[in-house]
Amino acid sequence: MNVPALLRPLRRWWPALALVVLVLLPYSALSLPGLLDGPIGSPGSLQLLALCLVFGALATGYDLLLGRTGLLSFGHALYFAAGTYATDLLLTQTGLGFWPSAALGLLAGVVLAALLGSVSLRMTGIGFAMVTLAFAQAGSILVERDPGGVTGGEEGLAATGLPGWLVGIQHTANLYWIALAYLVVTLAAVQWAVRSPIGRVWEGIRENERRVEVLGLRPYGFKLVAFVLAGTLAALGGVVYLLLTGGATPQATTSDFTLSLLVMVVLGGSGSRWGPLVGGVLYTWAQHRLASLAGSGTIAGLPSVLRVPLSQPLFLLGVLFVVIVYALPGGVAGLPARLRGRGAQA
Amino acid sequence: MTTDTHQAPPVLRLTDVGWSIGGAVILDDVSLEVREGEFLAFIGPNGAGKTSLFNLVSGLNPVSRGSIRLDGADITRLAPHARARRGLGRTFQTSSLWPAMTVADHVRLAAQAAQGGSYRLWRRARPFTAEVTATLERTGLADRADALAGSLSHGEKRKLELAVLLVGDPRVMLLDEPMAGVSAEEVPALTELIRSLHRDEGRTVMMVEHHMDVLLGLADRLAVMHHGTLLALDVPDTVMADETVQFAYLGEEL
Amino acid sequence: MTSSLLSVRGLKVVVGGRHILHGVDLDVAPVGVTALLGRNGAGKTTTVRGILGLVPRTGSVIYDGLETNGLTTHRIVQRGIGYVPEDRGIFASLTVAENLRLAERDPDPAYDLVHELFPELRQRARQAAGTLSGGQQQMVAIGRTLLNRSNRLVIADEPTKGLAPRVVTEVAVALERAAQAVPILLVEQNLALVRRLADHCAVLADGRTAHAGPAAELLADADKSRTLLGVGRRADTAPAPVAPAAPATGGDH
Amino acid sequence: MSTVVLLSVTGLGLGALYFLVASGLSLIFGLMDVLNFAHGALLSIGAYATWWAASHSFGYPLALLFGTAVGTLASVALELGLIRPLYRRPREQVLATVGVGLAVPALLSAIWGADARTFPVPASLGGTFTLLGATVPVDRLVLIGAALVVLLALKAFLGRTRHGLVVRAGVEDRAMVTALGIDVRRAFTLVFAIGGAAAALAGGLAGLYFGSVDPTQGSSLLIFGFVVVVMGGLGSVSGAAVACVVVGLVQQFANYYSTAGLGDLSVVVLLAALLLVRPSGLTGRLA
Amino acid sequence: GTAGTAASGGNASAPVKVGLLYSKTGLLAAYGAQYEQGFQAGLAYATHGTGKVNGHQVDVIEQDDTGDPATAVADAKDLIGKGVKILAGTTDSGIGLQLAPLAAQNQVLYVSGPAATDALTGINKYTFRSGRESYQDIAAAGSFVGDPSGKKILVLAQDSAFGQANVAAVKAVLGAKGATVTQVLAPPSAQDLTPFAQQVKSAKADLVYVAWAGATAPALWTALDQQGVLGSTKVVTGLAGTASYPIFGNAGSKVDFLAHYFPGAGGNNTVETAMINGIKQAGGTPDLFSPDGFTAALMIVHAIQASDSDTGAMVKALEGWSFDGPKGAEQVRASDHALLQPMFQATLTGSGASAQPKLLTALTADQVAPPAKTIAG
Ligand SMILES: Nc1ncnc2c1ncn2[C@@H]1O[C@H](COP(=O)(O)OP(=O)(O)OP(=O)(O)O)[C@@H](O)[C@H]1O
Ligand SMILES: Nc1ncnc2c1ncn2[C@@H]1O[C@H](COP(=O)(O)OP(=O)(O)OP(=O)(O)O)[C@@H](O)[C@H]1O
Ligand SMILES: CC(C)C[C@H](N)C(=O)O
Ligand SMILES: [Mg+2]
Ligand SMILES: [Mg+2]
Repeated sequence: MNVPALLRPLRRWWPALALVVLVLLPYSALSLPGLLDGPIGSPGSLQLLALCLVFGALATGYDLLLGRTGLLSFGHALYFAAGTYATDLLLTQTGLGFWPSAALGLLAGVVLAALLGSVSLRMTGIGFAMVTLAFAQAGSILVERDPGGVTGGEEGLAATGLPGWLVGIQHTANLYWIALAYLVVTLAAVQWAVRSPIGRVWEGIRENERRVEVLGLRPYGFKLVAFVLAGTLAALGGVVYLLLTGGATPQATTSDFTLSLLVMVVLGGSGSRWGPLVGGVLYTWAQHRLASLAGSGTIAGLPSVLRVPLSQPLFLLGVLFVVIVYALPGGVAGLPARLRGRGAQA
Repeated sequence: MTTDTHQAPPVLRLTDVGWSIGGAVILDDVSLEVREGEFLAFIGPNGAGKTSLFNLVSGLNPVSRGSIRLDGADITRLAPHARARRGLGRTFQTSSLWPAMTVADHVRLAAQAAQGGSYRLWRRARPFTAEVTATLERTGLADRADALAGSLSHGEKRKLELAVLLVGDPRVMLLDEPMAGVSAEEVPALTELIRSLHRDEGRTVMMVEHHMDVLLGLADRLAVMHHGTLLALDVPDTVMADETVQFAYLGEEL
Repeated sequence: MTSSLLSVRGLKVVVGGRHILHGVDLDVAPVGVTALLGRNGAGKTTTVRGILGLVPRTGSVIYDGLETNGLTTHRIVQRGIGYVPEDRGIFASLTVAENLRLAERDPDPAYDLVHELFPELRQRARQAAGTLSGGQQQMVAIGRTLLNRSNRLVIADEPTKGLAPRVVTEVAVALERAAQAVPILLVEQNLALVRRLADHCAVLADGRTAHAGPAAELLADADKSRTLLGVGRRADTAPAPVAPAAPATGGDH
Repeated sequence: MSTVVLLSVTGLGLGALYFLVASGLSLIFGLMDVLNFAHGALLSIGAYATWWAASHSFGYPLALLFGTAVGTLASVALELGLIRPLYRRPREQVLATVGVGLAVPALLSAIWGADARTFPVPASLGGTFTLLGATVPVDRLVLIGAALVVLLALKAFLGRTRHGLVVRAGVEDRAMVTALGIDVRRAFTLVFAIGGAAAALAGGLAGLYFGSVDPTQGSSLLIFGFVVVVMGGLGSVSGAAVACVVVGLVQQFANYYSTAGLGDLSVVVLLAALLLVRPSGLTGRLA
Repeated sequence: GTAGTAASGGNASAPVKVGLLYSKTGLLAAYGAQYEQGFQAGLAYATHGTGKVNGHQVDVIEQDDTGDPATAVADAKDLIGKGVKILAGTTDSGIGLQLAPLAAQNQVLYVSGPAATDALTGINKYTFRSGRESYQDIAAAGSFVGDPSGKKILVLAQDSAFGQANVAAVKAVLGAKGATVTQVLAPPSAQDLTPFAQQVKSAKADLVYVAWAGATAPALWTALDQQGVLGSTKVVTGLAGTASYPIFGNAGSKVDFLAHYFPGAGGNNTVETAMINGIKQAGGTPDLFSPDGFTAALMIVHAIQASDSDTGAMVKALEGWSFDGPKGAEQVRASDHALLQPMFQATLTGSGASAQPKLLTALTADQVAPPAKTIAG
């Protein structure tokens, strides 16, 4: 038997295989020096991995709007934050248990997305982007203003009343699995939706909305479904994020947050199945690990012309983007196709 | 000339329709009736308002004055998608397609739109294999099924416009210069296709075209537009004999 | 054809991994009209775009004694080329006047000529070109090339598409007149127009030059036109008219 | 009465600041369709260069000139190095500017620290004058004057030269512009340079306005820049100017007369309301 | 190793790991640096330069929180996962409030840094603080009015949790003593502050307390000065770091300052001298938050002396501990872990780049003690 024949089933089954590997990761004591600080199964590494998965999923959900339906929303953070803050508020203020709070928090995100989506979608193009931005800004200002002292303003709101199996370092693996489950749900939902009849309409809307209308389909309704679905996934992500970080912080409400989702999506490859996931994971990893790289001994030993800029993680992140943008058109997800293409040409 | 069309009830009735934009009157007092199964051709100088009229009928531009009725129902203020659902379909003079979608996917989307169920989030999208094959065969695009619309040549895009319209199976078709840019070799086949839509399938067709030779063999009646008004509307022979039409539209023969 | 103004040899174009042109040879004589014919998708537009450097190409394109392969489009065009693109290439958000102004290269642009041919364009100078009717847009596209008297080659890709018969006739007259001073490479599906204007022609099929020679010869040869152009059954009897007149005034010119 | 005068003049001053920020953005966005997230970075570069020169006893006018020049150069470098090679990939262009927008403030804070640096405001501009009983800061007048000059200069550039036309056409169909024999790249670089100059000038004047420079100043002003550009109608410089005046005044009055200082919220509400009523912005130019 | 020597079962000579989280980069990087330099100096001082406590080497693992709570939480989990039993730091209240529950969940000792929020006091059994809290700022500000009864006091702040906390604290401290407290709150993102200066002016208060953080501070002081607030009313604000002295411009001499700390405020007591020398020797600059780091190190060393791994014992040792810090006599209040410490009144002399703080009065820890709370949970 030759190698390609052996690899063929792999091509079909690798997502399942990858999932199995991901599920088992907390049991691994493998060290990936440089990539992770400490063995994979250690709480610090699992926390980072979980964050990567959550952002991979968030980017995937966001791409439902950007890459699949062609809707540039600058306000996605709002629905994410709605999930986080609503759940957190219910937990801290009402004494409802975790599950009811999470369910209601998710519902809050869905309702908000449906409400604001139905208004914003009356606009198209940059107008839509700006109206979503305006709503999200209003939400952000509201959280920062801390009305009635409930949101904690810029200090955020630490979650209380979480069940025991979700807190404490020894339970980090549980959080990781929740993050993984959230990712699987998101990927499945997005994939399912994209291949359903509605996904085909979204594609048409992305390419030429007017033309879809002339076919007898009202774009508004289809866009609203995309918006609410993406908003729901974001709110769910907000709940998971709340568990991971143990609290809600106003950073998650800002336009910078949405912008980072945008960057993740384009970085990984918009409109592709795995691209946003890859972009989200890569971005999150870089954001956290570059801080350690920037503070590492190797950089401290450099002459100041190099040391001063390199000790800034954001500088590294910015430069990394620019480099990836250049080297990889169509995002990281386009890389295999490019390599294949080059091979075919050679 | 098919005579029975004159007895059929009007499918489409325009009453004193007008359209103005930015102070300019583009269409003024256009009134006409299109009967079931009729082939009504529109001619007229460039800028006469033919495309604008199609835009009003299909709902892409708001009507400023007058009313439009389809099957007796007032559709003057209906959105384009609602009109399409009532069986009104059109093509565009400047091809309006989905550039990053394949030719086959164009047909699939149009078929899905026509057959409903687009909101079924829980189902796999149907492949519509039979419809795709048949439609592409019919429009001469069979070998381009997997090409992206954006990469098609001009003439291929014109055919795809028609394919998207056909698979939606509209009762009333508005064709805006479907022949422009189609190669001389393929004009006869395309003419035949349009003829069969009308004659064999009994659809009502309104068509704008500057290819007079094509039109003369197809049209039951000719409408002549000029400066936003309906200059003449009659059987082709009468219209072609008209001096004004001669002067305004046809000019001297090449 | 030894002294051609434009000489294309072995032009190959690959777009997105797809081979579109496999080796096109084409000569444009320093006078008269050369027609480029072929069915939809044959590669006519791609050839034109290749000549202008609008698509990556290999092979040789010698214009006015200079190898232009490797030059950027604006450098090639600055050597005196007027271009009517297939999709009209007008700038929708700019006004008609701005569209024309953009095309000015001569210090003394020939607005009189353009406005004489298309009086519409004068009246609509301040209208956004995107709101023009299809035919009016085509007028802008043609008008742009007539503006520069210094042009030494005009490349027109289906210029009469979408024009009313009367205007087609006028454009034909204008092209005929222009061709006395400037050679024209004309892509056209309207064979009556080709017959009237073209001196030479080349026929493309599947990205290759399938035929080249005097235009009259090809159009007169029924067999050849049938195989190459798919038409011509009636070529020797009654040519398909461009703008069929009313029965009363029908007849050959 | 004097309060209204004060609020009006300072509101106009604020509007002028916004316009200075937005002008370059509007130019580049309107003409080139590039949502330039690096605009804030260019602003900061201009601000720091002006600050640096002013603290090295250049004198404010000269320092401002220096800052503008440095910002212009940075902008040209950005265009040549990053934007131009990506013209076929507009999304990536935006992403590249996001990268620059992240990297530059980080770089500035690596060199000069994250804290605000006090800006040496010349005594002649630090004072006040009395207008109808209101004590109006002199620097507001400087900003208003500068904004007017920039507005007129941009209008002249767009109206009198062909470059604006070339760039607008180039955004619609770049290839077609080259097929008219026009070197569209040069025009794009020029427009970017002008946008950068406007940003840097805004940065230098913002330093004067705030009395300090800090690495995030540019980015935090940027969001207002986007808002007024959209409100004004994309790419319409005069529209942006009108929007700036409206936003500046509304913000100022809302901050004074609403107990909770609702100026920031009022801008957001204004934006949403305007867009929902008039989707194409004040001047009606759609993207 | 030799088993069973220490009561807690730890290895007698095993190093004790201390996780130090602070902003190396990001908005609060300058404060982070002050804190870190203070911490290192404090560790050297408390261990007499050995870096050892009871034979245990103290290993300080530094992490950059970049000013982002999510990063800080990930870092903290990483540190705890690696066996760190003591966490210290962070300048940002938002981060501190996320770290405190984490410490309780995992039973590690957490000594928060300069984060000023009162909410950290008494938040849980494992959390202590090494800096001052907002309440102490307010109490110090209140000391400027003499008898507050019947006075009109206005708080000018940003409409944020920090600003609102200040308003609430002023109401609690001075309102209780009979003062009428009003507020002017500006949106944190406001660019032009003239309207707020104008509002303050027209309120004609007896005392204006300004609680302002962030980059718009210079604009605020210019506006207050230009609109004539500074000339007509007594204005008090907190004195921030050295870098902020010039921001008052010409207004500096017209303002009264309460100070958490500036070099020399402690009256050059021995601990302060040790701190200043230690920081300078290491190439640093003593500043506003140096004592927070220094004190944190003192507290941690004290805790390790009690146990190298039993957090309960560490907590016990710290509760009620009195010690001499760089600011003077300080005490960890047993009931709620508030750090009772002196505060200062100061003025700025000179203007612009040459401005220098001068000590007016030192307020004792008791004078500015926050009201006692009980520890939650
Ligand atoms: N927004 C507008 N402002 C001004 N005039 C407009 C606007 N939109 C369309 N027009 C004018 O309306 C007229 C009608 O245009 P229309 O496209 O309907 O013509 P047409 O008959 O289809 O011509 P063609 O045969 O060239 O396609 C044209 O003269 C056009 O310039
Ligand atoms: N960007 C592209 N990517 C892939 N294929 C392309 C691209 N552009 C053109 N083609 C293909 O190349 C072939 C030749 O196209 P071209 O536009 O040159 O034809 P043409 O002879 O001008 O046809 P028409 O008469 O329809 O205008 C067509 O099959 C077209 O689909
Ligand atoms: C640096 C300080 C202004 C931070 C402040 N102590 C806080 O609680 O966040
Ligand atoms: Mg038309
Ligand atoms: Mg073509």
